[in-house]
Amino acid sequence: MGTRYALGAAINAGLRAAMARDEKVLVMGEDIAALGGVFRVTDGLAAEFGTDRVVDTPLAESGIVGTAIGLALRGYRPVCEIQFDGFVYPAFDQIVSQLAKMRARSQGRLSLPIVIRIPVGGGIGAVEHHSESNEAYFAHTAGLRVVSCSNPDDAFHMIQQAIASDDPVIFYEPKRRYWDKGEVLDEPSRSLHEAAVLREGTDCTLVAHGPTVATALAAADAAREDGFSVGVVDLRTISPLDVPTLRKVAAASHRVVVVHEASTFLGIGAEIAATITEECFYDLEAPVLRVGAYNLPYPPAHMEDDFLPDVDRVLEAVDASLSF
Amino acid sequence: MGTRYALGAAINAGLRAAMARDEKVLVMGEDIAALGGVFRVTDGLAAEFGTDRVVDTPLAESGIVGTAIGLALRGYRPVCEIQFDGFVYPAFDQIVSQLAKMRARSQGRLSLPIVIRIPVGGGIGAVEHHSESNEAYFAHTAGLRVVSCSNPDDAFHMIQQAIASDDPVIFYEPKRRYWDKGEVLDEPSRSLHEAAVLREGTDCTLVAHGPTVATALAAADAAREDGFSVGVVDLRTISPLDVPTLRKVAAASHRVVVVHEASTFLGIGAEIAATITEECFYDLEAPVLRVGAYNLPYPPAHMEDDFLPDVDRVLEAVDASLSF
Amino acid sequence: MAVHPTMLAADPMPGTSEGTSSVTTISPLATLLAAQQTDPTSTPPFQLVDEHGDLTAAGREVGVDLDLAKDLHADMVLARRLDQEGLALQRQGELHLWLMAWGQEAAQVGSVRALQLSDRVFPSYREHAVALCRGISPADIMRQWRGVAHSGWDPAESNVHINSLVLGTQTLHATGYATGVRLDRSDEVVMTYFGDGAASQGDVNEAFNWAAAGGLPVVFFCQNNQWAISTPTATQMRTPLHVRAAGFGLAGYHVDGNDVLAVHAVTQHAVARVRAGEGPALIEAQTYRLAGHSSSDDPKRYRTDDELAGWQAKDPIVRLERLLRSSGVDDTYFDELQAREEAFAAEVREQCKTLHGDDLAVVFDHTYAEPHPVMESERAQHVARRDRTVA
Amino acid sequence: MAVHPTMLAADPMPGTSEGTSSVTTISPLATLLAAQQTDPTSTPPFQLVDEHGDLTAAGREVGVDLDLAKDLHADMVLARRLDQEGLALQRQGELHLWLMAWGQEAAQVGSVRALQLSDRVFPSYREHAVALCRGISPADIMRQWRGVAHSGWDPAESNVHINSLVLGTQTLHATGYATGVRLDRSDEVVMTYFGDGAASQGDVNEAFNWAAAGGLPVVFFCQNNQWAISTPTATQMRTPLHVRAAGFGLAGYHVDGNDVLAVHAVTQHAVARVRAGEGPALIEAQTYRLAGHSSSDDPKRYRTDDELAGWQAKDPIVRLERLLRSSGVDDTYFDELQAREEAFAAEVREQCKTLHGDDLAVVFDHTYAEPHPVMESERAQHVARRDRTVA
Ligand SMILES: Cc1ncc(C[n+]2csc(CCOP(=O)(O)OP(=O)(O)O)c2C)c(N)n1
Ligand SMILES: Cc1ncc(C[n+]2csc(CCOP(=O)(O)OP(=O)(O)O)c2C)c(N)n1
Ligand SMILES: [Mg+2]
Ligand SMILES: [Mg+2]
Repeated sequence: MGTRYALGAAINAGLRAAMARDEKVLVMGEDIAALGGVFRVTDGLAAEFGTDRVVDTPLAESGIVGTAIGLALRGYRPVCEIQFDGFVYPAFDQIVSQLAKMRARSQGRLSLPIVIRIPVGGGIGAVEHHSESNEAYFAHTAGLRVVSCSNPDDAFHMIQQAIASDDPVIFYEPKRRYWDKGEVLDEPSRSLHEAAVLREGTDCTLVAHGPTVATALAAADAAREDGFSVGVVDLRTISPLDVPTLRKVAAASHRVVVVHEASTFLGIGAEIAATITEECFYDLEAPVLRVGAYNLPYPPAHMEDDFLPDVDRVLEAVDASLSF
Repeated sequence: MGTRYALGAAINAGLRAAMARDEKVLVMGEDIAALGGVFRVTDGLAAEFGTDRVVDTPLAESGIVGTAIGLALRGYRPVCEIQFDGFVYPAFDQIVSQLAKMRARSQGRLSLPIVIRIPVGGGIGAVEHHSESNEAYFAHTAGLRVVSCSNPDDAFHMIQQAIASDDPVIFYEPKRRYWDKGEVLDEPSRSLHEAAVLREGTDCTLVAHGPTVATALAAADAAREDGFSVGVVDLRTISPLDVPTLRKVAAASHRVVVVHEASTFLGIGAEIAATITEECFYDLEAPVLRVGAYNLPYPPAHMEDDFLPDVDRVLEAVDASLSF
Repeated sequence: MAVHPTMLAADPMPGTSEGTSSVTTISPLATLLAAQQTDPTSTPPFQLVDEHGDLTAAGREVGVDLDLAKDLHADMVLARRLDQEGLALQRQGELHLWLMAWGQEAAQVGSVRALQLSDRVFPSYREHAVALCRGISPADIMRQWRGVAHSGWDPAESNVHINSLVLGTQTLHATGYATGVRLDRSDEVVMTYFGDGAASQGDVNEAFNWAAAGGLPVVFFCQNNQWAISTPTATQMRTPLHVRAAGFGLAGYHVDGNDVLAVHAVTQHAVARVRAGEGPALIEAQTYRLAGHSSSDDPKRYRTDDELAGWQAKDPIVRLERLLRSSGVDDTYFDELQAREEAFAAEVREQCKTLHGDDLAVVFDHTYAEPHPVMESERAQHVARRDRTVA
Repeated sequence: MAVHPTMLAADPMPGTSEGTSSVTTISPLATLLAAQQTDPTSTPPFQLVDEHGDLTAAGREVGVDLDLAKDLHADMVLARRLDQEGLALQRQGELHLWLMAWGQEAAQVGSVRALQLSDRVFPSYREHAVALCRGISPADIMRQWRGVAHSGWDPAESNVHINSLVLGTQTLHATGYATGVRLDRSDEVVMTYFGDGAASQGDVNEAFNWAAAGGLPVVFFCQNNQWAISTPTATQMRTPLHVRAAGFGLAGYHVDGNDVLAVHAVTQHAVARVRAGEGPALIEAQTYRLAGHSSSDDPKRYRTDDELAGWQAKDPIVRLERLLRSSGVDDTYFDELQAREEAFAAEVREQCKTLHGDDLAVVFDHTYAEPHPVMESERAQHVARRDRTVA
């Protein structure tokens, strides 16, 4: 019953569905109308919905988020595209001081149903500032929700759920998976706020999100060949975390390894490790280990394969966990 | 041999000493010259060193950091003041994409010896945006060093060490401790990159920094009255962490509680918990627990006492740790 | 292509000495290449009533609507009284902080009164007079400064957005809101207030540019009160702000911000123009912060008594009172206003003391619109701790 | 106070229909209150050589320095060749990405050649021609686009800062550097390049304002190539950028960016003025990005063939070649240049292939100036992993 889509095309279809459903939804960002976005995620939307609702903005990220806030105060539901992960920082103040806090600052009176789409992560051989994984900044910011999709089905449904949410949502899209195809079901399998246990494991569980879910699945496959039962959880929601699911897999497999592309130091793996250890101290046979990028600025493309966590590094961590 | 200073005055004296030592050091920010800063930390510097070296800037934080980068490229050593913690975000892009990365981006050719001073944290009954604890954002950013002083002696020496460093340093000043007095020694007792074990403990160790060090010390006192030996570590350096010291106290006391004013979710406590658990898994008799602010935007002043970690909440966590 | 005539004029740079420098005379090119855009002439601030309360030439030409003048005068008097009470309440420990609008009443009252109630306002943080004119109660205005809430009022009621303390951020919100107004095909106008200091922020300039590029219905109202805390306007900018307007393609206005009738007239004019779809405007009102930056500030550290005295002589309320009296408004009016002011002051004091803060628990309820597990569990922790302490 | 004469002129808003609207005629105030700062007249771009390679009136008045013209021409020819080779190398998989300066050679060559070598340049990312003129090798220029390093050259050698890919950030660096120049009492000038799109960023406007307020020795050079990826300049701004200059108090210049002699003359003039201490300048050069935004872009999605053809007819190299030929420069010059170009092209191809990246280990060495435990331990991890893989 599902249709096959590439992940980017699934987001496109999800945006289209959300815009058709609610005329207050509009999409805004740099080069998203005529060009359809540098990744073509908004391709065709301007033709379908017009340039009042698919808006090529001036080149100013603070302006994009700041004006989206004004639009939301007026009753619109803006979906902002940030062209690349490394270009969200000029909007940081508008995101953390305004977008995240407006509801609390106004005693709950002013909701800002805004989605900020960010193509994230490396692995596409890009130049500097085009490969960053900055979810930890936003996950540390109270007032935001941060989600990350890893496959076309989630991409299609999660973007619609994010748009339907009355809270601001930072929506991460794994850019190196934009062209990966998969089945998209008509109905969402779960809410925006749940992690997905993609594979159960009894020896160890890998926890990943976005681009590293595929890495984790490949590592779990390799481990199976070596006779180990390694589970895989796709976080989907980074903030808040789906702690019940994490607790369950930790209790079941006694060992957890978190895999993400962000630097490990204060990456989301740190929070997951701290939380799981607090919640499941006696269940754990090894510390929760983290596999992330090294704690460096993202290096030149030539070096990115050595920089990003890959199957080998995940397996190394699984080994380390198993030998504790 | 030491002199008694308030913490703010100690920073003032440290700045004066650094400026006298090296004429390339200059201080810049909003209202720092004629007014001496809203906390008077730069009081008298303009009179002593002139307004070429103590510069009232236009009201633009991105401009402050961005032009400081240019000054550093020209051979200067700028010390920027951000007026309050909540006003650093407009400079976020210049800090994380430019300041933090310039050395790596230039293959090590361009160092940026810039210090960004940020009065941090709550507890002074301030209005919104004036009480934030945002060290985790910068600690997660490779290329920066992040330090936090808790007493006049450290304040005096650490600011000079930060200025002397060829790396960019985010320098946190605990604003509610500006008026706390203490002895300042002529010579620094330790480097900028070391934590201080303020008190040894065998039952549990509290790890704090900046404004919560005093809270931790008070909690340790209270615990002693109840017959527990609770140690206290002042982190001083948040990034990088002084892992050897953390390892040592964890191994010695088997229980660790981290105390900070930032929200716990992805606060520095998460990293400390994850690291200590990795490093000292078999030494720990309880998970590393975290006492931070709740995961909310900083609330109105009226509520801040309930929001901030206090001695009771620290003791509650110590109890929880001891009863694991 | 021919050389454009204006290229032939060797205009000196603003802020530099007049006349041609050695650089501009050394070659035949120099004449052709004198900076083609030099400072568009700054205009003096528009006035209808001068510092002595006399009508200017323009004022005489236009005439005075005495009913309007009395209304604006009353607004200003009450706003000033709110400031006096606010400062006193702060000194008594009833408010944590108070930011005085003292001296800026004309700029605020004159501008907001030129709007329709359906026009949304995005204030900065010093716009108490604006808030009063929009019917916001003193309690709601003081709530934030008493430290019991981050904001005081419901924008749905007053059509005034909550205060923005991160300088300049509200100008982008206003611009986005104006985009929505246009999408709705409405003729509402959006007004946003900001200071001379905030004008240095990237956000404010992004907003100018964005609004101009989009031809959006927004009025940027700058109260140039000569200072940003201790920093004079000269540190912030080279040219007066109204000159910057044209650079972005905004209609620019310069007005004596202590002349409430002039502010009202200029704003009404600008707003009508914006409402008619002719694109955004920027109004620079020259005024002065007669008190310190806030109740915590010590202005003696950075400004002279002479400067203060000079501006005290231009007090917007005194000036208008003189005009009213010379226009025949008699003591009855002033006596009645005095009584109203005293009653208002009592009300302010009383309302302040009724402001009690909520428990932290509400912040857990207010942070997210939809259920959030961290909010639920930490709220429960908080409530348990609180109840334990209380017990 | 009297009404200032300029207030009496009812200038229409830029971008709106001419003439007085109903709004501006309804009251006697309207005449007084017409927007006091409307658009300062935009000047046509300064030209010395027209699109056909003929001297303009100004060109005839000034005359042509033929040696200079030949030098600039040669610079442009080599820069264009670098682009052609760069794009070909990208198509062959030797470069990850290439950003073409095609069509913008005159803007870049003309401006950088007007500087002294001691003047620091802060480029954006498309300034290959600038880099070549500063003696930066093709290898160093291509290094970043081959993906082997984040930057190509040592600013200490070329006095050109590394590329800034986060749009507009470099304008603040230039402004800060210029502050240092002034503190050093040096007469150096700082030049920074940015695009029409980047002009919408807060940072760029903060830099304009900061430099103007401080009277700093910096020249802001905008290559308005009409597009920011797929977004036309009209989306970015209402008024041409050179008009914005005056709003901030910068000396503003408008030049035909495809006329290398005009760019050179204008820049030389502006730089001399800045060097003399008369404050910062902004130059807007009208040019065109003849290729796509980058080797990954598909400009057919957003621009017409007609537009492209129109600008191809204004090609800066063709134009100058015509002038040179009509000024008597003969085939010898062009033949020699052709040979030089071929040799250069071969050199480019060769240099590209010699560019080998370092191992990730170096990034651990480069991130911090001083010892850092995380760098040490992770570096060791990396080296162990690498050696394990290699073994
Ligand atoms: C982004 C930001 N930086 C710094 C501050 C601290 N601050 C509060 S008010 C102020 C001065 C503002 O001056 P101006 O914009 O002229 O407004 P005024 O206070 O004069 O009304 C400063 C620096 C702030 N609130 N926000
Ligand atoms: C802050 C930021 N936002 C977005 C981008 C992505 N981006 C790269 S180039 C570009 C267009 C730039 O246009 P312009 O400034 O006119 O320079 P041009 O490419 O035309 O030389 C965009 C949007 C970026 N590099 N930095
Ligand atoms: Mg001001
Ligand atoms: Mg461009």
